[in-house]
Amino acid sequence: MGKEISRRTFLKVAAGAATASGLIPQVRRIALEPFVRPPEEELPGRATWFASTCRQCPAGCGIIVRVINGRARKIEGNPNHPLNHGKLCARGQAGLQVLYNPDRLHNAVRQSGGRGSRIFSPIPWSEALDELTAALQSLRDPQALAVLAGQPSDHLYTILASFLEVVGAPPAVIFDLHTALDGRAECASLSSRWFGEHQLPIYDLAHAQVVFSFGANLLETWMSPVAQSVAYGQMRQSRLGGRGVFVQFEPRLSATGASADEWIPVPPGTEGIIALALGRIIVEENLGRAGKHSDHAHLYRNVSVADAAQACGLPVEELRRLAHLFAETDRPLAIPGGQLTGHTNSKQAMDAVMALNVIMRRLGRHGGVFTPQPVPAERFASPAPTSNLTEILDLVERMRSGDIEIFLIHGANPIYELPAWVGFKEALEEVPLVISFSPFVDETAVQADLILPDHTYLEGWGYQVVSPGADRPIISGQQPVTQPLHDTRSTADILLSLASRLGGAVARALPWEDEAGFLEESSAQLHDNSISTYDARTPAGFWSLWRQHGGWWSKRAIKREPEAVGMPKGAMAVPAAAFQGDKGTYPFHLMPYSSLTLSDGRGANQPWLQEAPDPMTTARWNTWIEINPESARSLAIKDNDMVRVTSAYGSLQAAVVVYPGIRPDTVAIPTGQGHSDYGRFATTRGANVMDLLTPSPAEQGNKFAFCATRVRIEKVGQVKPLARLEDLDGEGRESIR
Amino acid sequence: MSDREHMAGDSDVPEGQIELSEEYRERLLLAQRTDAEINAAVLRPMMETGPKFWITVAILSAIILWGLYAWGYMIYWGMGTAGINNPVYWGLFIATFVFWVGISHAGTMISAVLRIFKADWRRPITRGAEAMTAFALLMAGLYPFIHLGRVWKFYWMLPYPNNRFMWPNFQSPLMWDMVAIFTYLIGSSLYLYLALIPDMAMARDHSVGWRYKLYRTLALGWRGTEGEWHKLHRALNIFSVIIIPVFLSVHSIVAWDFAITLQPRWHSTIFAPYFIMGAVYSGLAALATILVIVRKSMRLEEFLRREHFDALGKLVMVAGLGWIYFWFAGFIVEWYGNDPVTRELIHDEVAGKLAPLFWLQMTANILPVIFLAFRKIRTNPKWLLGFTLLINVGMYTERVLIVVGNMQRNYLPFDWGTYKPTWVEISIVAMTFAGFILLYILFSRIVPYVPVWEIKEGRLRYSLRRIGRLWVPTAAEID
Amino acid sequence: MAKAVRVSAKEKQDENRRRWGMVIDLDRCTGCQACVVACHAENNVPVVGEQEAARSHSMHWIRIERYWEGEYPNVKARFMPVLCQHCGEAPCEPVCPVFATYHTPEGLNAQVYNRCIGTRYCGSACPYKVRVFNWFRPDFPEPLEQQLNPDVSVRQRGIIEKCSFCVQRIRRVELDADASGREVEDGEVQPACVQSCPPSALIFGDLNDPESEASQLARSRRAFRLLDFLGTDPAVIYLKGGETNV
Amino acid sequence: MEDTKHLMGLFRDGTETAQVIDSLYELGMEDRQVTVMTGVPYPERSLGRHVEWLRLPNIVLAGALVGFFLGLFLAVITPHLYRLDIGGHPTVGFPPAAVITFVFTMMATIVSTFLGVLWEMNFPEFGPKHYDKRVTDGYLAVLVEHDPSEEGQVRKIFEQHGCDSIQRSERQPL
Repeated sequence: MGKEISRRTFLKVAAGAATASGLIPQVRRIALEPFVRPPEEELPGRATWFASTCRQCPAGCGIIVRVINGRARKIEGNPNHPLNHGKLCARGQAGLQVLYNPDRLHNAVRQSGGRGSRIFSPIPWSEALDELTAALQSLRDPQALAVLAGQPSDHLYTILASFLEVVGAPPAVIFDLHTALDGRAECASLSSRWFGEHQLPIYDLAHAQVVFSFGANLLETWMSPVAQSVAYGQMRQSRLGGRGVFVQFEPRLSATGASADEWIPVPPGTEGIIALALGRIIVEENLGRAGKHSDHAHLYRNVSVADAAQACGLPVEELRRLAHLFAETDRPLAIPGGQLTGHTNSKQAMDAVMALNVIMRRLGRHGGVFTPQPVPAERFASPAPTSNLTEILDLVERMRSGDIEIFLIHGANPIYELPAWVGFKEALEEVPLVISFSPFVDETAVQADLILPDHTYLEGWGYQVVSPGADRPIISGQQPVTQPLHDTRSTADILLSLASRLGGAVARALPWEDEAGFLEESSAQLHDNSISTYDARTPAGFWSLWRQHGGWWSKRAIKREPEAVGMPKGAMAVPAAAFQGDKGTYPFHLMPYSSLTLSDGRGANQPWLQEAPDPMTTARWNTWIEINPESARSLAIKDNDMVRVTSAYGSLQAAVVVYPGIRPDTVAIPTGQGHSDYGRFATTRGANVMDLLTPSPAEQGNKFAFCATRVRIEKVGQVKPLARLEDLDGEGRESIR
Repeated sequence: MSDREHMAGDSDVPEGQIELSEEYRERLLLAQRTDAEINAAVLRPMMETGPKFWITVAILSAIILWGLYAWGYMIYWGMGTAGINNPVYWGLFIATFVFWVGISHAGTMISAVLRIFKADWRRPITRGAEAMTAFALLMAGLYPFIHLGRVWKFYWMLPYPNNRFMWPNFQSPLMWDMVAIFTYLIGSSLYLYLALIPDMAMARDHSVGWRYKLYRTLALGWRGTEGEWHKLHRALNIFSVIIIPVFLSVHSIVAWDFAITLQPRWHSTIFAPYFIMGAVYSGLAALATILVIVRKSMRLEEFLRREHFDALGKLVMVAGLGWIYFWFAGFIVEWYGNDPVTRELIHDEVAGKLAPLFWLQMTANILPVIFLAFRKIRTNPKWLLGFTLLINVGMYTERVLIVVGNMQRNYLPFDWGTYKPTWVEISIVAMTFAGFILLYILFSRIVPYVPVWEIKEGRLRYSLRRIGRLWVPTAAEID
Repeated sequence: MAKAVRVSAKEKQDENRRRWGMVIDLDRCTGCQACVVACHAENNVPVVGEQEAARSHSMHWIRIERYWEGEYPNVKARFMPVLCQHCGEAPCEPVCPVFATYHTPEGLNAQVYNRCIGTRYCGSACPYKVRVFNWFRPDFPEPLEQQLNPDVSVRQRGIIEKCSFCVQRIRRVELDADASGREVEDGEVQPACVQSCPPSALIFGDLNDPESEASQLARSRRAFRLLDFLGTDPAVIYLKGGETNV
Repeated sequence: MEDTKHLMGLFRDGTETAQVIDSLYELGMEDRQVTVMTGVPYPERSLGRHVEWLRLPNIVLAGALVGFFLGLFLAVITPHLYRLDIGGHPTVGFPPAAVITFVFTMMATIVSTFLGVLWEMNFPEFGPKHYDKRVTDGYLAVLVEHDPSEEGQVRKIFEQHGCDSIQRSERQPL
């Protein structure tokens, strides 16, 4: 236990644990034991806590799970974990409802009525493995094997990558909507472009004095929201006094924007233009205490503040005020991300924002931008990348043209998550054998021949190299906290069994008996490491401490100063963002945004998350569309009116929320609802905003430009009272008329 | 006969030469009848039950059975099947409860207050009024049970200690409510019953079969000896004195249920008298409604006459003026105070979502007061029926506005609410209305609706006296 | 427990007695709903579904109120978590006919589920509208019932429930401290909402201990109490947003 | 009692009845020997009888006192048996105690009045009694309990005052 752990958190953990040491390592194999003959660590009625990792989003927060009588009862943040410091978000808390979800698959099934029939017949695991092995053996060309995974646990990715490499198949495509809406691929590309790093940059929010966030909803879903919220709390009210200022640039006031001191409602796609204008003013007026800006003057050579002011509809004076606010402080910080990356000009816009950090000399400084220190072991050095849209479109194309014979899908639900225009479902129909590893029957699993359900994360093993990390290298360890509820099997174990069945080079490349063996071996790579927060004499002891702590991390903060080796050399320019749909026919910009509770829809089967109100609209259990009061008035629509939202590609219906915090030319729809499959809590409610997205032409770069669609709104004449926590008669105001 | 002789003897009236104006003649109408004829006139409609009666009973029973089903449904599935929600924790149930408690107030008003003031016109209508009190209270008394989330634990409110010697909380206005309503129910039922004993004896003497057995039991062996009459009189006098503070306390306590909370517009000292005034207003109006209907359906025109409608109409009008006064006295203070929540509540009522209900309430409560000022309207049964029904629509609306209207708003606009009753609530409310009517019509077939002995007693006290050219009836102050 | 319950007025004035309270720093609150879900998980608060949620039958013990200020484009939204304020002079307590709610010596506004008969009078009397009623039987489709916290009872239909400041956690810490013969330390008791709150907007502690973090923050000049003018003496203290302490 | 007989006379007029009673007293009858039954309550003393002294007010008063103390017990004593702090209120407050005490006083008064008057009237009493059903049709019945020797005199008095019906009265079920 490091010094960072305050006495109280230690006591708290210790109080719940049966043994003297805080956390108990989960034993590798637990025989099914009846309650009256409890396993030796179990005392009836007494809680045991197990440390593991949250897998509700890719952030990798450490959790501790309260287990009583062999059943997980409560998930809390791991107080020792340097990423989330014992805190946990709503989605993390709801993990129990993934584990105990009544709509989980209880065993491996074959869709006996054919794909999409939803008629499943259970099959024994041996048969499933036989079939899979036979299919792989009969594969004429290993290139005909394709895998799509959604941010898998890093251990699974490593095993999967080795497996695919050794059988000669193309690497897995990694996609999920949650990280797509974060702009994770864009952020990674920015990092590698500027700093030559494949890891995401770290923004030291806690110590910044002025934070300008361009589109990143960093307190909701973006990257590592718990860590960012912890930092935000410190920025706001550090115990030493002093209060950071936070300005959010986005067309729709998000919950993050609501927490900001100022919300600048910029027109969609102009965030980068504003960043450039701010930089130009700073450089031109030589603002701030960071020295002369002449080094960077050339970047802003072609920037006209007046043009920018016009483009973003703000007076020049306002831009000057913002530039002064940003520059005339010791520790400003600019953060690009989120819906900024959903525009066609995202690359240039991200550059423009990052340039603000550079001209203010914020790289590697307290309250500035850092790059993470990699974990000092080979096994953990290359965490899973995120694929961009080109790779996905390529995969779809190969599927459509019949090049793919076996398609494996794990942890992703592309039929639901990908825009309808991608045509994933149609392409999937061309694949002869589709195997899903989803624990739930989701939209994609319904199109599979076999479903070989994985454990949920509370029943399975794994680890996650935290990225974007905190101030130090972290591996969040994942271990089973309870017996598997059903006859499910870890996908990593399936791959390992496949390898041994295939034999030869494959078996040699993947020699582990099971995933736990792989993990134990991996952990040994960090044994005797000098920066480790704990150490043990033997690798076995180290592995035990690993599980007890819930992973591995450095005992002290290691921050690396990024070198802006790849920053733009010449004058920067941000082109106007392109939008799909004629402005006359489709007068509104559509902003899909990641739901705080349901995220990209994976939370929709968890009733706690469905029932937790959206912080801004307080709506629950459904989809809505947010419209500026003025626009609503001109369309003669009121709260709860059903409207048809039509884009050039598709249309959907949703109830209206008249929303004071959105531009009059923009409407916003949260993701997450509109499931056709995915269990009783998720289905029959709302609509999927992804159905509306209109493809960007290829010449605009194959980006996932999710903010580039224009729509029109028509009243359909029905009223659908949304389950809002707030009473509409109160008009959302605290003071009464 | 005996009374005619009285008149003749005392006043020397030349037979056949009296020119009485209509209003005076009306009062002497019964003087023309013998006691036996009066008995027969009262008993006949009791015994006759035509198909209309049974159809009515069948319909009412059906409504009651449906209401019981709705109640069972609500108990089984939970209170959420009703429209009440957070923050409108009390809805139609409590509004109707207050309404029934209000209706119950006229019976005592008529029989106790008027008995004390020796207002002789009360005599034929006292029993109908007292029965109304008892049955309205029975219906009101159902609501605390209906309203309980765990009705199967209702007995935890009874004043007895639990196994840890913890008694109920007597600081809770609900405890006051419970004991006060129970007291009033006992008081009004016993009062009704005491005055019924001589008439039970009368009915006993004129009936056979099951009725004879029933009346004989209820008459308790009454013979009408002097001693019995004397004791009965004393008891009734004591009762009429005691029941008045009880009736004042019951509706005050109902008002305090609301007034002791911090809810704006409820938290008001005028609530208790305002509720009492409203109760008297709605109760008297309901009594007039019932009398008009009973008079017609039981052919009691001889007993329930224009003089009663006239007097009752005046009382209703006075109570209505009182209600308007108290309403205004509360309103002006609330309006002037301009507290934000109160302002919002007033706005919501006067011009907001509740405006239709509010203006219905005001119209239905004020319009009759104006019209009842005219004797022709007061004494016309049809008009009277219409206006008194309107008053009760208005008073019911008022209860709904007080309970629901206020609970929809509070200090935190985020937590305001909207209330819409469901079929469950409507069925249960309908059940109590049907239950009241059913009990009432069964009652009117089983006991003499008109208190015969009181009428006969009243006749004793009248005589004619000549004043100038006029012969006027005068009443003796005998006790 | 009986000992803790039977307390004379004199004992109550004992200065050493704890008064549990919560400080809510509105400047830190981001409206993220972590506390809401944590509370559902810890206290077995049922989920009612879309239809009933739309009828205001939802049962959150803590809710985050969102208030708008100004009009577009100068619009701001503020978050305010509202939970039972554990009033010192609680309007909900004296109105209960069966003593189902009372004030514990440690300043908690306790709700005795077993005693409640569901008059909902307390809910009507509460100016903060934080008392929630079990409108229906709680429904946990199998195997969701396995998520239930065994330390907290599952409530029957027809009774009132509300935030208890996670009394089961308070008791556990107190018992453990008693067992090892030490005092309960500041910050040792953390209700589920406080425990989860990512920006640490919620701080729990003994308001009668001048050294506790909560009581120190409660003395901040940013401090205010919700509807303080009603004189209910809440144990929840809010810190105004948008300002510093100094 | 076997040597007394009962004679009942039915009259139509109150004044005549009063005179009959006077005459009976002149005959030496005692108060308890004469019973008057009417269908209508005649004012006290109008028939020339003595007025009984009633215990009813005392019963009522006693009932009121019992109710008062019961109310006081519930409102003032019971909260001390299991003391709970509610809303900062004192364990016993005057206003709630006043309401409870008042209501219980009233309840007991009402009940004691009712029970008291039944007790005074000796009710319920369903045994056979001297009675004539015509009483409720307006007749005033005078029931005289007399020695067999006095029968003639009583009959004479009855007849003198226009008695409608004179009959030997036997106890009969009501």
